[in-house]
Formats: sequence, structure tokens, C-alpha cells
Amino acid sequence: MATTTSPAPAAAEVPAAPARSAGRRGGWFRRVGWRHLVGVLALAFSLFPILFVVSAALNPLGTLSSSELIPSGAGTENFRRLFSDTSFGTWFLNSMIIGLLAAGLSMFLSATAAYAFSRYRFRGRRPGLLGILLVQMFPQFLAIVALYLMFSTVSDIWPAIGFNTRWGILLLYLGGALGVNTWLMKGFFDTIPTELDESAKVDGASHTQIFFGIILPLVAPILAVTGLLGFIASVNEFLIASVFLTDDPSKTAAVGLYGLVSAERNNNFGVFAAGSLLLAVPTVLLFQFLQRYIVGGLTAGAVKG
Amino acid sequence: MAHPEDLAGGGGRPRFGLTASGTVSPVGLIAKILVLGVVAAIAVWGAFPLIDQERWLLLAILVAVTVLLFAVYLSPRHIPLKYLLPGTLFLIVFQIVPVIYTITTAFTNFGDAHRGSKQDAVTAVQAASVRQVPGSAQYLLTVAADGDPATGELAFLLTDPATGRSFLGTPDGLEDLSDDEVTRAANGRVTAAEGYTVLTVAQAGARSAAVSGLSVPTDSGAIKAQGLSRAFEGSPQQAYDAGCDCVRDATTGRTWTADDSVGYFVDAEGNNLAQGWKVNVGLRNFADVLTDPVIRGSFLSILLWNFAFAFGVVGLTFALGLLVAMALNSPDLRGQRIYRSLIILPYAMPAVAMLLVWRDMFNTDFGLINRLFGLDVNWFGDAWTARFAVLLVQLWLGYNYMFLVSTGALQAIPKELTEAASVDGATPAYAFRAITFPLLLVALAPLLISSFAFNFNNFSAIYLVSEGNPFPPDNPQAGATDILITYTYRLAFGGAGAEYGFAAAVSIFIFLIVAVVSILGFRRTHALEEIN
Amino acid sequence: MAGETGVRQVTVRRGDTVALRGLTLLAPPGELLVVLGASGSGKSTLLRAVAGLLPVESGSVLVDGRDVTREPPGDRRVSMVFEDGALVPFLDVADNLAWGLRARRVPGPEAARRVAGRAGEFRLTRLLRRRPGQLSEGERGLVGIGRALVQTPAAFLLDEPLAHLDAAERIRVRRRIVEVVRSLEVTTLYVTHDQTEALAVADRVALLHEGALVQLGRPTELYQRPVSVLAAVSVGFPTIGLLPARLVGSGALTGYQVGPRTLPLWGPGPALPPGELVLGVRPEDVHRGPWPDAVELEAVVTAVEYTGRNQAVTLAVGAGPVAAPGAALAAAGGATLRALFPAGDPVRPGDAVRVSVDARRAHVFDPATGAALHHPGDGPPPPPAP
Amino acid sequence: MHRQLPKLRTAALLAAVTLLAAACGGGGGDEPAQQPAGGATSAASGGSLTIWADEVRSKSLSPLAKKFGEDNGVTVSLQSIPGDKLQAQFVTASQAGKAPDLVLGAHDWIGNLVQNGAIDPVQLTSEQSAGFNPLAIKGVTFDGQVYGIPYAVENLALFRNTELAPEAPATIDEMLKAGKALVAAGKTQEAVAWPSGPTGNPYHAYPFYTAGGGYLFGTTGDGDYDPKDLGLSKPEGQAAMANFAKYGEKGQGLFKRSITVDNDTALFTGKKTAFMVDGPWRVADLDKSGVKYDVSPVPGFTAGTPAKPFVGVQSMYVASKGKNKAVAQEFATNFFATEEVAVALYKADPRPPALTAALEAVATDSPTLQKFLDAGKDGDILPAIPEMATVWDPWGKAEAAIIGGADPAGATKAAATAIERQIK
Repeated sequence: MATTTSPAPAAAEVPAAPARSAGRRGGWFRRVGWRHLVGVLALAFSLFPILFVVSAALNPLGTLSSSELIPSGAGTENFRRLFSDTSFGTWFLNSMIIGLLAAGLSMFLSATAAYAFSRYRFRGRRPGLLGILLVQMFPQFLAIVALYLMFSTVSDIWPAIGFNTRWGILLLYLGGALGVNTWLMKGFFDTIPTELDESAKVDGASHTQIFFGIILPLVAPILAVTGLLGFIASVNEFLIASVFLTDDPSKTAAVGLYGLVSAERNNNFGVFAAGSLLLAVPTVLLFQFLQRYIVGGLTAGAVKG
Repeated sequence: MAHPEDLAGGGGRPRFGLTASGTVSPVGLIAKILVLGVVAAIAVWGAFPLIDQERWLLLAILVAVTVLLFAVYLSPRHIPLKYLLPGTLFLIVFQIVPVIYTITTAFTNFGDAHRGSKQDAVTAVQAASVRQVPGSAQYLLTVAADGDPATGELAFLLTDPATGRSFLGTPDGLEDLSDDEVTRAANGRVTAAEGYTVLTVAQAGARSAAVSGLSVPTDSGAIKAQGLSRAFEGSPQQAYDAGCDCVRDATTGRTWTADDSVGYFVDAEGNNLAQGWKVNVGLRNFADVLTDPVIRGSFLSILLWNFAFAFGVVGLTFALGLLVAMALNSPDLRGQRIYRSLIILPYAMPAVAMLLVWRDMFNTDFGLINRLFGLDVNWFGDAWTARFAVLLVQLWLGYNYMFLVSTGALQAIPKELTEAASVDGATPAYAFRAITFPLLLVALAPLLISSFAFNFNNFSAIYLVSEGNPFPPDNPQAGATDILITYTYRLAFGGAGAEYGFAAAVSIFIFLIVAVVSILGFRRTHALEEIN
Repeated sequence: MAGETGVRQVTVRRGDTVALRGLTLLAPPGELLVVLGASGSGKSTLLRAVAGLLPVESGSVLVDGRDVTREPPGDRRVSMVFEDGALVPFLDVADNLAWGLRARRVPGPEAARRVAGRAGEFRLTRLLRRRPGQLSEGERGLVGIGRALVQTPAAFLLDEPLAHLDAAERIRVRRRIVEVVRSLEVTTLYVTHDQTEALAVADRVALLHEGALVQLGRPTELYQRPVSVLAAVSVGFPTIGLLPARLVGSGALTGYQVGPRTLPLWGPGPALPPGELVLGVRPEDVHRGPWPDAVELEAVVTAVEYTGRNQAVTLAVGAGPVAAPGAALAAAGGATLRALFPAGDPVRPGDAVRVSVDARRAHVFDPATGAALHHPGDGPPPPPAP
Repeated sequence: MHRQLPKLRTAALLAAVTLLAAACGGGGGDEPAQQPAGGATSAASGGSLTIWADEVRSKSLSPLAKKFGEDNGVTVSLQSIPGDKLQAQFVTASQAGKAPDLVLGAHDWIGNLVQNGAIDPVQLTSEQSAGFNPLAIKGVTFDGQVYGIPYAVENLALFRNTELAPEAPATIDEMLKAGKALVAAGKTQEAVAWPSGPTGNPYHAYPFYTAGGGYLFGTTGDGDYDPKDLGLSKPEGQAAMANFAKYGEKGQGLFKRSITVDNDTALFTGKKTAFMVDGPWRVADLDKSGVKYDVSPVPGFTAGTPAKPFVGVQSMYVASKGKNKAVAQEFATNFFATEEVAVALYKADPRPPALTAALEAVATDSPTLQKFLDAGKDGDILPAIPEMATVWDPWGKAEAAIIGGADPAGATKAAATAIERQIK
């Protein structure tokens, strides 16, 4: 490979067609134009259902009416109600704390497991990897009942990690740390040359130094991806959370918002929509922040020589 | 034989996991001590309530886990275990235990009316049958204690509003209270009595269980508190008789005999009392799944669609996600950060709400889709348009995820591979097909398989969008877009209460199907071979 | 304190195959021992076993006289250069160079001093602030070497350190390596597949084949007294030529019969068993045209490689096939000679030429085992008993 | 042996830290130890009372509960549970011994709550019973026992836009005719918004079904619903179901599967229809939208024989396994069942109070209130028997299928078979 000094992160793009006659329209289209086209179409597809939510959030009547994109009146009434009538601020804070902690910790647990699966050969490795995936395939009909019974005992013994606590729900979310993300990370870990570990090993580095000092920084893109996925998953999770968090101050935004529309959807849909939009903001910001790790990351300029 | 890597990586002699030649990083050592200290602290914190409450089994588990943690992290061996243990513990507690619970449930009739023990059922039957003794008084109640409000013997100070007479009710029975012993409020309720301390609501509330438990025996029943300011003379109409293992109604004399095969008290005509209990039913739930004519009649078509749905969702989301990921994966592209951030928005929105928004967009008369395209399609009225609709919705919800992981995975593909291909004269399409795609597939195969499994059981995707519609007029149980899990839900939870046992049995069948297909998928994609 | 470095009776299994079988190879203190072998010969396995990166099934590993078989790699006090440098991509060159020192807790100023020193020797100073991604392959190789040589271990392990360098760099860098390891007097195991490199730097060369030691000796020994056909073909460029032969005649009239011709020995031949033999003839002993004391053979040119000063010519000789173990490495099929012709000689593939071979300069091997039976310069056998 | 040193040092350090940690942990662990088990009920104050309700109701009940707590030295906490999960979660929590003390919910939960032993009967005095709307008491009575304290009665009625349709229609055909005329005149888009949705909506369809002569369950001797007598499988039921074909998409067009409970209000407030069949829970939205409307009974096929809507009762239940049952009962029977509370609840969430006195107290403020009650006075109590759960899904699908043009007899029969199979 001809190593350039440019750290341009363009790995694996489809090589542009050889027609490099810049200035010609066809050339432009083949180089970047089609990319814009795909991007714009994807944006349109992604965003137009969300416009309904925006519309409902601005509509003072707050009804969910999919026949009209433009609300009859627009205002911030729903946002005002969101903060005055509900504990959205607290919920939001809970969501952020639980979301960030759950994402960070499960990313870490997942990465450690992926490291073991990628770098070590041990008895039970294959069954373990397969088992992790198979467990996720079990239909979750009864999981909530089982978890509820389990946590009711926990609440009796250790109220600090029982129902209506951040710690309890956080622990529960960590149960999913070893899952498909472990596989995703393991695949990524496998692409890092083992010579890097070996060289460090010979130099006397411990396995923890290798893991934290070499491997983790190198897998930054996938850490960012799984971190983001974990954040989104725990922020939007409400099935379990709504059972575990019944005290208003302990609720996450997803639970609180869902409660608004579960009884009578129309009455509160506008407030719900407003809350949903606000809840999506941190995700987008986090993604903005993580993008530089996801694309390019610290490996800019290629690992392999 | 010890595992090779253990030898290579860890050395043979236990040295508290530290290398001996002076290369131990103090940071690492301190971190290790801190973490283990925290583990010890948590264990001790957790142990005290367990000792208090005499939960010895849990205490044993706690001790075992703590010892295991210390053993693993203090020993220089078992390096892989050090990395796997924390996640695995969480996995076992919060994923595997519920699965085991589900599996054990499949052999019971667990569900509404069959949740508790037989004793619970008897208690509930008796409690529900307590009726006011006909013609008896509804007393005005004052809860009092003999002496200290917190510890003194409880007693009821009762006034019959009809006669204005007051009584002292204790577990020994009812005694008259003479007027000079008591002070009464305008409505006749006792406000003070000699020798007794009248309890406030708070004081009585603090002894709530005792108040509820106090019953003052009378000739025809017992006087029980109804709250803290009224009491009534009641008697249970139905009582359990251990002799005949049955419940007998005191007035009518009807009996309901316990039937431990179904977990109900059943009378001679086959009618049962509402409250039942949980019993083991062996393989009956499984047999029900296999022999149910309705299930058998529609199972195959539902299974086929279930596969088509899961494969379709995975295939479509992956294809679109990858296409968009590749399109945006170019340094020449301006605004790619904006594109990317906005494209993942659907993933950031609450899925439940968005599923409902989509459902409404498919509304025949008012939905945006028909309006926008000038159509008059009853989307959920026809099997194929309904199937198209649910797939489209899942495509919208799921392609962002595939976009995200593809974007990540594309970074891991060495650039020189595609460059080499283009130098060799390969067209971009060929380079993609021959190099990029197979590499991506290797990296993402587990994800795709897991996505398949998730969508195979994607309850809300169907339930919130099409509800299984359309249904054939002659069979309201199995709709054209039903997948096994929505179908099961209808069967298990559409009856007179949820039948968890039955649902668990179906879950096991579904799991077996998905697991087999997934493992075959692994074989085919060689993803498992890659993990060597 | 100082002692040998290497392996004793070591067997290493990789998957289902045995990569090293009962190998003993020990370098005395301060020696630069080159391990030479084709790919798959087990030379990298050997190095990784010494480093502790691969577990040994049996036998022991010594580093500076210390049995480190059970020690983790970090405790073995070795430093290793990897084929592709094994640089940490997100650290700049200076940090990469210092990484090992830090891991071993060398004090900061001392580490900086050593890094600066080595960087200067390997002309890396101007690259210190760059990251591996911004270096050329050769530069990365240099950093990789520098990274190992900044340390003062009990042994250096170099795995194809020059593989990614261009020809000129290679010579320059290998000199630097030799200077450094000699000045530090640190035992060095140096793995390469390049015999030129091996002969150039080694105190001794260990030739490995399929996990076993073929020959261990000084470079001259390897060249002049190869223990087998395999050893002979592994060392020397152009490769040694091999001819099938049998010893004919007796007394002063002995000679090797090669095809229809007999190459006379001008005196009593070595004591050799009767029957088929394999002659190994170094290119310098093959001459175009007549040569004093030599007999001319008919040959056909099959390949010509121009080297600048001369031409390396491969010649097919009309004689039967050569069937000794290892011969396939030198001769594809029939009897083959290699010769160096002056650069000006007009010669092309397909030309029929006559070459003279001095049979006294031939190495003789047993075709069944490949073992050497006779080397030039061995004294003539004691006269046969009357 | 120099290597022994770090080992020993490490071990000593670890031991020290462990002890330290243990000491700290021990301090924390002592706290629960000082309290006897089940600390919640024996707190210094009069214990705590936990009430579960959905979002709307927990909000309206909250100030009242707080007042009760302050007056009596009890900590009352209201927890809002998503309405569609409340019942199931309450049952699960009961099973796990984590039930709240009181729960607010619809009366048709009673059957299921009783069969799970989750709630206790409450003993009302005869004066108390007499104070309630008789339909409400009937609703919360199950198996001869009163299980809940009713506080609101709700049923469907006909909303009509008084600007577009000044007169209340006396019959279905009249309403349809008026509605169609408005559509023809371009004033509205839909004749009537009578929600059915793609899977049908038996709750909304019930008045239409009863107007056609159908019944759901027969009654036993003591007036309870009899799950063994399913009206759908009887000729009356089938005839009533056939009306959906006549008034369905291929017939009169009264029912459309595209009109759902999620869009009917938007249609009505957007003045796209002049008639809407829905319940009092829409009042808040309608008032907010400014549309002028009135309420009248859901019309039947002939004047004077109105359609019978389901009457639902919102009530409060005392959990069997609550931790503080005495106070819970006190709260339910002697505080919650008072006029003052009922009026306050009404003010927070306007639904017709079940307590007659409260209704009278607020009726002057809201003229529509009495109209809702009138619309429901001949209605049928929504069955509370557990078997009711089997009805909704198959019946709704039959309704939707018939509206869409399926053969009424076949679809009805299929639904009846499915229901009977589930009841067993």
C-alpha cells in the first residue's frame, strides 16, 4: 500500500469511476452527486414521519392526525405544559444519567468480553459466543414477570437497588451488555494485528495495559457505535422501566412520556410529541460528538502496514 | 492440561496476578485494590440485610460470587475469565434466569387465576366471601390501645349508630361499655374511653396489620374493622375444609372440591370458583400447542410469513443501510455529518410512537400515503399490501441501525483491498461484490442473524401497526400479517386472563425454531468458523 | 550470570502440525545467531517460543542462562522486533520508541536519552513527532527496530527485521543492527529467510527445515561444509548445482561418471560407497569452455539472470534426475548446474554450451539421505590396503 | 526470595483495604438492621399509603391524597402507571407482594382482580350505597360483593356540532341523512365519525349492535352476566351483526374502518364531521378546540328505542395484599367516597361523578354532564367477568370484516366460535 501522509478516512469506499474529467456534469454526478442524491432521499424517508411528531408538538390541540402535516395553529403550548404539568425535567435527567451510565458500562463490559473472545482461546469459547447470541433469541413473554419477581425480593433486601431506583434499572440494563454488541466488537478486535499485543507483551506490558493502552483506543469507532446504540436503547426503553419505575421522581423520560399517552392518546399526544423531540436531541448531539470516532477514529492512516 | 494461553500469558506460579520483575504498574495495582475493595464493600453491604432477614441461600450465593471474583482477579491465571466474568454475571442474573423461569413456567398452568399457592387461593376465597351478617349493625369504630399506642393491646371501641350503645371489642369478644366510661362525638363515635388510649390514624396506621387482623368474635361471625372509623359484623360464607379438601358455602351448602390437576375448586356441575392456584401440568401446555386445531390449521402459513417477514426486514434494512452508509462514506462529500446525524433520527425517536404514526399514515381515508400518492388502497385490508406496509415501517425503523453499524464496519476494511481491485481493472460494482461485501458480511453476519432473531419475534412491529390484519372473515385468530409471537399473544392473553404457562410453552417452540435457523445461518455464512 | 539463550529439546505444536520438534538451539552469551530457513521452517515459531508468545509443549526455553519456560513474555527480559514493526498506530514515533521503556519503568529522562540516541542512529530524529500512518513502510520498519534496540534486554529477538526495507537501506540498517548488538554484547536471535543477510551478519547460522535443525555453524562452515543437500542448496547464490553421479574406476583412475561422461579426480578418490551419488558443484567451480584439469560437459542454458558484474546461468546437463532429499529446492527435474559467466558473454536460454567442471571441487552427497559424504579439501582417503 | 516481598506486601495491602471496606460497608449495613423488618409500615409516622393510578387520574387525585395524608399523619404517595399496563402490573405486583394499597381502575377489571385474589370486597353502609348512582354500584358488584368505590360513570354518547347540526337526530338513519347532506353540501368530509378501526371496536359498536336487537351475554338468575349464554351465537346476535354490512363500507357508509378512536376527535374538532360517537373523556379536548357541540344519546334505529351503550365505572380498589390495609380501607370508604372528594376529582378530570350528590353539585356547571348520564341510563354495565376478555378481539374482527363487506353470518359465527373456545 502506498502510504500517503493524508489521514483521510476513506476506507473501503467504492472507488469512483475512472472518468475523472472534472467539470463534466456526469463526472461530478458519478463522484459525489449520486451520494448527495442517496443522502437526500434517505433524509426524506427518515424525516417525513418525524414531521408529524413535530407538527403534533407544535399543535396546541396536540392531536395525532396523520392526515395533516401543517397544524392548524402553532405554538409552544405543549412544551410549556411538558415542563409545568409533568416532571419532565427530572425524567429527562434520569434518562440521561441512566442512559449514559448504561451505555458506558455495558460498552465496557461488552468490550472486555469481546477482548477475551478475540484474543484468548479457552474452553467454552465457541459455546459461549453462540450462547450469548442464542439467549437473546428467547421470546421475552415472561421476562418482565420473572424480573419483577426477582426485583421484588431485591427491593425487600436492598431497597437501594430495588424498584424505583436508578441503580436497579441500571443493573438490569447491564444484563444486556453481553449481546450482539459483543459480537460486533469481537469482529472489530479481530482486525487488529496480534503483533501489537505481542510486542507489548514482550515489552512486559500486562494484559490490562494492553487492553486499555492499545486495544481500546484502536477500537474507538466500534466503541462509539455500540455506545451510541446502548444509549439509544436505554433512553428509549420503557417496557421494563415502566414496571420498575413507578415513583414519579424516579421515572425516565420514556416511561413518563409513555404514561402520558397510554391512557388516552389524543389528550396528551402533543405533549408527548414535544417530549419525544426533546429526548431525541441528546442522541443527535451525542452522535455528532461521536462521529469523529466512528468515522476514521484513531486508526486514521491504517493499522496494517 | 492447562490451557496453552494460560501458560503463555499468565505464567505458572500464583503471584497475585502481578509480574515479578518490577514491571508492575502502580496505577494498575491501585486500581485493582480499589476495585476489589469496592467489591468487598458491596458484598459486605449486601450481606448485612441478608443476615438480618435470614436469607441463607442468597447469602451463600453472595459469598460464593464474591469469593469467585476475588479468586479470579487475584489469581494470575484465567485471564479470559477476568474479562468475561462481570458481563457474564449480569447475563446470568438478568437474561438467563428469566429464560429459565420461563422454561419452568411452561410446565405449569401459571397465569391469571393461577398465580399463587393453594393456600393463597383459599385465603382469597375466604376473604372474598366475607359478608355482613344480615341485620347486623355497622358500627362506628375507634381504634384504641390498652396503654401505649405503639405497643398496648389493641381494642375496638364500637358504637352502634342505631342504638347509640357503645361496646369494647377485643379478641375475647364484645363487652358493653357504660356511658360513663366513654366520651362520644356528635355522631356517636367514641372519642375517649377509660383505660384506653384512642389511636390517631397515624398511630393506627403504624399498626395497620394488627388492626386489620383484629377480629372480635360474635355469635354469628366476627366484627372486623372496615378502615379505621367503621366496623361491621361479618362472616365468611365460604370456608375451606381440609377434611374434604373442599370449600363449602355456609348458607347454600354447595361444595367445591379441590382439583389439583387444574388448580381450581370445582363443584359437581363442573363450575369452578374464580380463584385458582398454580399447579404443575406436566407437558400439557406443549400438548395443547401441538394438538390445538386452530394452531395446527394456521401454524404453517404463519410460520412461512414469519420467516418472510424476518428475512425481509433484515435484508431490506441491511441493503438500504449499507447503500446509504457507502454513499455517505466519502471524504469528498460535503455535509456528510449532517446527513448522518439526521438519518439516525428515526432510531432516536420512541419506536412506539413512531409505529403509531406510521399506522395512521396508512389509514385508507385519512392517511398521508394514500393522500400523497392519490391512492385509495385499504392497506391493512389486503394481505399483500398489509405485508408491504409492515415491511416498509420496519425498514424505516431499522435501516438506521444497519446504516450505523455498516458505517462502523466499513472503517475496518483495509482501503488497499479495494484499491488493489480497482488497479486490477475491476469495476466499482465488482470490487464491491467481490471484496467489500464479503468482508462486511463476515463482520456483520452475527448482527444480521441476531437482527433476524429479533425481528422473528418483533411483537410491536406487527401488533402496533397492522394488529395482524387482515383477518380472514372465518378466522379471527390468525391474520395475514400475524407472526408467531403476535399469534401466540392473542391465544395466550386473549382468553379469560393471561395464560403464561401456555405462552411459555409456545416461547420454547419459537425459540427452538429461531435457534435452529440461526445456527444453520451461522454454518452457511461460516461466521462460526471465523471465530476460531 | 550470563548464559545461553535459546531452546532445549523444545517441541511446539501449532494446531495439528508440529512446528518445532525437539529442537535444541542455544546461542552463547553475546552471540548473534541467525536462524535461517524458508517460510514454514519454524524459525518464527522458534522466536515466538523464546519470547513466550507461543507455549512450548515440552522442553525448556533459556534466556541468558535462565530457564524462562514458565515465565510470561514480559518477564523474560527479551526485546523483539516484529516483521511489520508492530507499531501502535495512535502513538507517534517517539512514544512508540519509548513504549517498551515505559512498560519496564525506565525513568523518564533516561528513556528520553535512549530514545534520542537510537533515533539518531537510525535516522529517525526528524520523524519523532509523526504517527505510524504517516511513515513509509521502510520508516516503520526502522522504528520497529529502534523500538526494540532502545532497550537493554538479556536477548534481542529479531523477526525478519529488514523485510520491509529497500535493498540499500537493508545493507545500511543491518550494519547498524550488528554494531548495536555487538556494542551492547547482548545475545541476539535473528530470524531471516535471506541467506545473504544471514551470512553477512551472523556469528553463527542455524539452518532450520520443517521444525528441525539442519546445520549450525559459522557462515563459512555452512558454505564450505554443508552437512546435506538441503544445507548446500540453502546457502550460496547462485544455488549449488547438483548432478547425479557414480564413482567409477580405482586408484589413480577414479572419477565420477555423470551421464555419458566421466569427470576424473586425478588421483585416488575419496572413500565413498559404491553406487549412486549426488555431486554438488558451486557456481564458482563451473567454467565456460575448457579449464585446466577439468572435463567439459555438454549443457543447455535454461535461464540467465543478469547481475551487473556477471550473469548467473542455469544449465541443464544431459544426465538422469537428481533424487536426494532437498534437491528439489535446487534442481527442477534433471541434473542442473549453475555458473557465473562474465557479463559480456553472449548467452541465451536454449543455447548449447560446454562447461568445465573440476570434479575435485565437488561436494558429494548420499542420494538416499542427502547427507554429505565428502567436501572438497577433505584429505584424500588413506591409501587402500594392499 | 526477593520475589516474596511484593507478594506479601500486596496481600497485606489487600487485606487492609478489604477490612476498611468491610468497616465502611458495615456502617451502611447497620441502618436497616436497626429497623425491624418491614420498616415501611413501622416508620415513625402513621405508615405510608401507596396508590396506583394512570397518569391523568393520579394527577387529579394527588392533591386530595396529599390532604388526607396531612390530616392524618400518613404519607400518601400516588404513583402513575401507564394506563394500559396498570391492571397487569397490579396483578403481578400483588403476586410478588409489592402491591400498592389502593388502585384506581375501571370496573371491568374486577373479575380478573378477584380471580387473582388481588382485591378485597369493601363493606359500604346502606346509606353509602344509596348515595351512588345505582348503575355504578351494579358495576362494582361482582358475585354479590361490592369490590370498589365508584367515582365516575362513563358511557358513549353522540356529540354533534351544533353549528352544523342544530337538532339531535332521533334515529341512526336521521343522523346519517343529516351527515350525508353536510358532506354533499361540502361542509364536512365524513357523515359520522363512529370509530371502528381496522380491527373493529366492540365498545363503540355495542350501541349499534344492541339497537339491532343483539345482546352480549345473557344473565343468570341473580342478574350477573352468564358467560355460557353468548348472544353472538344466537339468531338475534347474528341479525344485529348483519346491520354492520348494511351500514358498512359497501352499504350505507355509516361505518368505515378508517375512522378510529385516534382520529375521530381530530375529525370532529377539525369540523370535518358533524357527528361523533364517543365518551366524556373527549370533553376536555372539545372544549379546548372551541367547537360548539352538544351531547345526546346514541340514536337507535327507531325513535324512542335508543341504542344501549356500555356503562363503565371508574372506581377505587383496596388491594388484598396491601401493606397498610386498615388505612387503605379508611381512605377508600370514608374519605374517597365523599362528595367533597368526588367534586374535586370531577374538577380535575370532568367525568360524570358516580356519587349522586356530587353530580348534582357539579351539574349546574356543566350542562352536558346530565346528558351523558341520560345517554347511559339505559345502558348495559360493561361485564366485569373475566370471560369478557375473550370477547373483544374476535368480536371486533368480525365487526371490521363485516363492515368491509364480508359475509355477516360467517364472520359472526367464526367470532362466536373463537370466543366460546376461549371461554371453554
